[in-house]
Amino acid sequence: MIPRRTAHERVIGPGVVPHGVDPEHDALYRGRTARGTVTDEVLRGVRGRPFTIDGKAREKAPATRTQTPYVTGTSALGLKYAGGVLLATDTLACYGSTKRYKSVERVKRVNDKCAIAFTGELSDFAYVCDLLEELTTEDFCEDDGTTRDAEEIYQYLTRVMYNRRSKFDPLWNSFVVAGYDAKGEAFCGTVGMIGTHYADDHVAAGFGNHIARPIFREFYKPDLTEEEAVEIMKSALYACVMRDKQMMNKFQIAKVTKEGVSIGEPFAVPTEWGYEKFYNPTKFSPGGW
Amino acid sequence: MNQNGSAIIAMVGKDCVAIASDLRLGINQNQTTAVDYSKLHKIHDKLWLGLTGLIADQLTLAQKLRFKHDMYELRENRVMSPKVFASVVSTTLYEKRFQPYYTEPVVAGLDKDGKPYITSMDLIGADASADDFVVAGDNVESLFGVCESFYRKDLEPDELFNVIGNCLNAGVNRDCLSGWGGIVTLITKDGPITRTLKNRMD
Amino acid sequence: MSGIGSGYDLSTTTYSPDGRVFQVEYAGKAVDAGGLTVGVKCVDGVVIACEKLVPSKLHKPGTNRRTRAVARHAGVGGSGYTPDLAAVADRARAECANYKSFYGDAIPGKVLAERMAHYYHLFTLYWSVRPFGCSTLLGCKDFDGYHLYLVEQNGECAKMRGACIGKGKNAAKTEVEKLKLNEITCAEAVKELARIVYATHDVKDKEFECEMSWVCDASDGEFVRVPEDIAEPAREAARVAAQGDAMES
Amino acid sequence: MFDAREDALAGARQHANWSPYDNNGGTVLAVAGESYVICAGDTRMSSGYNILTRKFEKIDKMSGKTLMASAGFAADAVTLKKTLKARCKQYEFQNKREIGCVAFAQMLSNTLYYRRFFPYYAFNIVAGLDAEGKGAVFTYDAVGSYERTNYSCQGSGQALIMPVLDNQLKTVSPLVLPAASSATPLSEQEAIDLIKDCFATAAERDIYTGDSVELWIMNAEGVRKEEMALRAD
Amino acid sequence: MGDRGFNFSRKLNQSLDLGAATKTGTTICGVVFEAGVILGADTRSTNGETVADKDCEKIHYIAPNIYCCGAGTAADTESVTGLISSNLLLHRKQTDRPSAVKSALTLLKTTLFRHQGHIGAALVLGGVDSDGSHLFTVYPHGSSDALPYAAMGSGSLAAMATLETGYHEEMSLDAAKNLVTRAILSGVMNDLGSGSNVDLCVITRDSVQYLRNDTSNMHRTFRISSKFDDRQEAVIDYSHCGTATRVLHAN
Amino acid sequence: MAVKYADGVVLGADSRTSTGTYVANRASDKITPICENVWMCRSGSAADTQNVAAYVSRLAQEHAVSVSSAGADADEGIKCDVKLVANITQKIAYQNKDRLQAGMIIAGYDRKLGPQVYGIPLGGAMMENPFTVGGSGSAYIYGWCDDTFRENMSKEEAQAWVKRAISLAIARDASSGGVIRLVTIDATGVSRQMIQPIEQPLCDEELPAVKRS
Repeated sequence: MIPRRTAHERVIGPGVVPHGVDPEHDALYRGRTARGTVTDEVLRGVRGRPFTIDGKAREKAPATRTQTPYVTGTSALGLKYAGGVLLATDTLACYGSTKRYKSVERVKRVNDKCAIAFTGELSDFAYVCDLLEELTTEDFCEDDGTTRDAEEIYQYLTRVMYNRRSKFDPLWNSFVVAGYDAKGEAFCGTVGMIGTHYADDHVAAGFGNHIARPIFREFYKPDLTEEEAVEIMKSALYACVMRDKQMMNKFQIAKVTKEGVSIGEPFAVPTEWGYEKFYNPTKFSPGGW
Repeated sequence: MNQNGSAIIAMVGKDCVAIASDLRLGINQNQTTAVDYSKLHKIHDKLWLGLTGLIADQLTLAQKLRFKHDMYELRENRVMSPKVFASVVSTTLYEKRFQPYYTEPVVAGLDKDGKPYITSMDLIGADASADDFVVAGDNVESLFGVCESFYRKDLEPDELFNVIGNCLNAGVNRDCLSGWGGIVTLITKDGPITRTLKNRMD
Repeated sequence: MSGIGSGYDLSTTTYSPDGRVFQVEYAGKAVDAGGLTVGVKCVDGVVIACEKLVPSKLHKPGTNRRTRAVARHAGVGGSGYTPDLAAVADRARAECANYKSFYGDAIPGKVLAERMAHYYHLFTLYWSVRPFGCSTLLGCKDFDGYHLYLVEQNGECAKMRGACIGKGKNAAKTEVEKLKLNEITCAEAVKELARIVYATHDVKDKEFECEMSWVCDASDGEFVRVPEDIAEPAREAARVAAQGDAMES
Repeated sequence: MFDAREDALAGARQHANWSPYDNNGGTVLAVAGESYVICAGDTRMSSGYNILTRKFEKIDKMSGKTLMASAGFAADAVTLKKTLKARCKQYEFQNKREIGCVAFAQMLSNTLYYRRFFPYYAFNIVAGLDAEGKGAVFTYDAVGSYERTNYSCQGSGQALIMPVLDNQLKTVSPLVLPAASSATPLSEQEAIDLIKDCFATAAERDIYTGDSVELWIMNAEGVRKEEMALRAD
Repeated sequence: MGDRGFNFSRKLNQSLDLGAATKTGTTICGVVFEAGVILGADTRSTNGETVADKDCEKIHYIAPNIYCCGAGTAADTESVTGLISSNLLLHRKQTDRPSAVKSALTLLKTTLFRHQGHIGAALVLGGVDSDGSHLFTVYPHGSSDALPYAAMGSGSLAAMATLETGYHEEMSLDAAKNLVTRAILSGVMNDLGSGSNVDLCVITRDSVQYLRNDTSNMHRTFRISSKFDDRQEAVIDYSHCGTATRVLHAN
Repeated sequence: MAVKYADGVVLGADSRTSTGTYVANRASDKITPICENVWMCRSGSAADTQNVAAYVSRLAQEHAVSVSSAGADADEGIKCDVKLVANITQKIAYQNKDRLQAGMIIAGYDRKLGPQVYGIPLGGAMMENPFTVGGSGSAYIYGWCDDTFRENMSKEEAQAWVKRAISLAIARDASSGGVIRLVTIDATGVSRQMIQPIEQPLCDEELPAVKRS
């Protein structure tokens, strides 16, 4: 089966632009059927060269890395509160529109001061995790009493993402970076697929930018307690799972505080399906819906 | 709206309205063929129509609208109020929804109580009436910018003329498709006054 | 060109008539001139201690490390020419990262030791390079427990229960041999190694620091410095004991 | 048969639906006076119809006498500024003094042109005080063509603001002979008010400009910052 | 094509390219509450990236008991709602009874379906009739959904986030008005295509309240004082600065 | 999907309508009445299927009224032959195949032929089957359906079977979701059911649904 490509917004990253919502975006991709392009991609693979791990040949060869995403995760959310930063994702990785892996931890603890969450291609995320792992091991070996803080990790990721887009070989991800900066203040930022990045009191990568940000903007205030922040996060997740088809009702909230990073157990948010108008929506409009 | 080059502004003052147009007529984008081409059309003493966009469509539409207005006048023995006229313009445009006239009109006038009315439309007749100013042409951003900055409420006729003149001149100066002078018609309860403005000729 | 050995020690590419590569042996002298490094493998881990000579009172304590982590689970301590030691440690780090990225798991001690030895050996083969003037002790935890390896400046590599390199290594070796290495725990070994370092210290070299690192169960299998609350009492006891010995003698 | 190079030559490398560029919107503006220069920019960062953040600063101090403001693709703009800051430091080490705004202006042009065929999608303005302490504004296109002017505006609100500035500030070109002052005739406070008004105008009509405007005012005393709220919708 | 004779290619392109038409990047929504239906809309209309109208009306009259919010191509929403409104008026005159919401819905969707999406109108239709309160969304291609709460337009995702988290069945009038206002403001504040004010329309069995600019958001954050404002000497007087306006001749 | 059982048919559908990744309607009704005893399951373009359904409904009812000699009894509702409705639908689908994106299932009960299920996939073919599945989620459950289907199930068995099948599709297909709607038609009439996520069978690696207070 050839997987259908998911829609993408260039900056916010993978899995975000519903067709028919943004005419400008639709116009941009008009006439390019996802299937057609993917097929080309696959055919190219068929008439490719024998498998090689020779570095130099690899450099010269046409890119075989992520040119189109296959296994993808959708929204990732970040929210600051008085005692730290929250990160939230669901645990689903989709293969096209197939819900393929349902227990994927999409948050990674980088070190005591920083955790990241991702949207987009799972394999690229694994690669970025490797990079960060090397970075933190370096930190460990240096043994000089300091570790890289969240803002440094964030800046590092902006360079990784920007440089890869400059090579026309982007990592198909967006990240939310949460933690503490050098001044010991809570930090929350996001890095997009082509290197666009910003830090704010609350951020969202992927589809959450359309759904969760409005909720954050309405309810955020500088001194949220942890309980309030979790409540806001849960209502944002609720709105997301109701309206994003690539999301499932199984979430993890990670928390970065002065004490370190803790990644919570999966949970489901309560949902509502019992509205009277849902029971028989077409009762008074037979022949019209 | 950038075939022949055009810039039109209409503004509301105190018991008066003004409508201004540039004077350039170009073809093939950059070739200037006339520098005294007003895009304003008088419907009657208190009602003016400005048309931007493709000249051919402008002329066709102006004729059609004048015809409609004159028939109305003959039938009803009264002239159209700006509002009625605007809705005629709108429906005339929408009639050709899928093969539109390539022109965006501006209507300005005083109704029978002397109340100012201005509106602009897109090429298929979606009107956007306003109580301050409307603009149309190939470079609406510039016109919006100057009008938004220079416009004030309740301008006397002289002030209104001064402001709309400044707006037109400043607005077309960075646009190579319009300009080469302007024409302003000030509609007051005593009748229209038309003046021509000088501007850079490049 | 007069003496029997003369002329054969200008390059690692030339053997002496009796089959020796003098340059490599001279590098060994550089190792012997450096402060002592002792390492032991205990029941629950590996401890490495260094006698870090402090050439100037102006040095900040803790600077110029002689034991270094090269990955979370592995670290080296060494004697000899310190810049060379830094270069070897860097290489070891690269080997760890490389292994991890390719095989996806932490590098086993044996592989790391062999790769380091290989690296050492490369520098004994060519005219254009100088052999490293340092030897290293490698402490490591992998899938089958804790290991101590001795990787020498000539490219030799051996798995050890206890090892000593640097100044006073023979005296230290005698002491290490007395330890019951099958029973000793890391916590005990810290005291013993501190004692050995202080005891073998040559009073002619005035200042020194006793630097100790371990990889053991207590450190969650990570190669880290021995926590100060354990290391400092051990040093203190060793210092007192050493002064006692000095007074007796 | 399927040589790697052959493939590359055949342009076999195809790309999925992504563009290396985006327009994050925003407007920047600078006005030079006789003894001051003001650099201003809104703080909205957007993509498509989304507001990404309401507090993205588009202006940066590059050296003691130089400010730089960029709108356009934010990732390019940030990268450009990072690169230039490093170059400024290098300049300082090599020349034992801070880079002046005129030299900086040339350096930015060179940096932009170096990427002629994969340009930085950033619309830049450099503002600073020149060797005589007079305000200087340099305005650029994306590939490094630049000129010194007495005022400039770039970004999504350019078309809205530029004619207003033309109308209010037009003075002699700095290139004419005999040389006349090219600085705007306004006092510092008048210029600040004018700029605020321009941004209020742009926020009314340009959907990519809004949230707030930051003004960096540089004169002999140093640099100070002012901020004013704009429409948030 | 040679350089002689007429070339129609440009004209043909124009007839297809309606890029210049005013689109309302819009937030519209509706909610069914205990006593009826509330519709809400923002008031910005855009032409590309420029605001063409800061205070336009997007809630259109269909029948005394039925109103309809429109998003998409401005002219299309106006004309299609106008058309259906007159059809229903004729129908009312013929049958002498109030229009049913489903009649409006059927007329709208068949009209839109007939044009196969070329009429770019996305609508939220609400009303109260003898069957009770109804709320529908209608898409440009002619499909529709019956819902207890609905949002459309470019700001629909932002509005829907608010509706999903805030909607309850049997809301009171005040709670429902508050929710709709919040939903529209969510679109206004988060979606660049939506802006300015909030219009509401409350339809109950007995009454209709069209609340134009129920929440106003029109203030400009700064304005240079000028002689036109207070008839005093200005800090900067726009009318005398800059290029002098030279009058060539007047009649 | 739809299935025949001993004395009737059960139609079932999820309730998710999406544009791109956005869920435009999470509680849509994809099972539409054509007349009293014949219903349609719709998949594909909502606009096309809704309007085809409306058209078919009109044609079928007009026909039913025109052939009925007894005169339509207002209380009873209009009844049609299932095959006749399916035929009309198939003709429309086939004749407009280049313009329509519509996969439909017609199912119902009539006195002539008893319970019937007709599948009309994209393109306008038509097949009578004991059960048929369609739409994006169907690919995920063909195997399960083939494996577990039995002829002559009881009404309750058939309902449970459809419920399970759709919950399995929802579990794997991102384009399916929400509630499960069931319509059961037999000689005695029609009944509708809506099954909320909280009442749906739980699938692997998913967490039980919780109701919002």
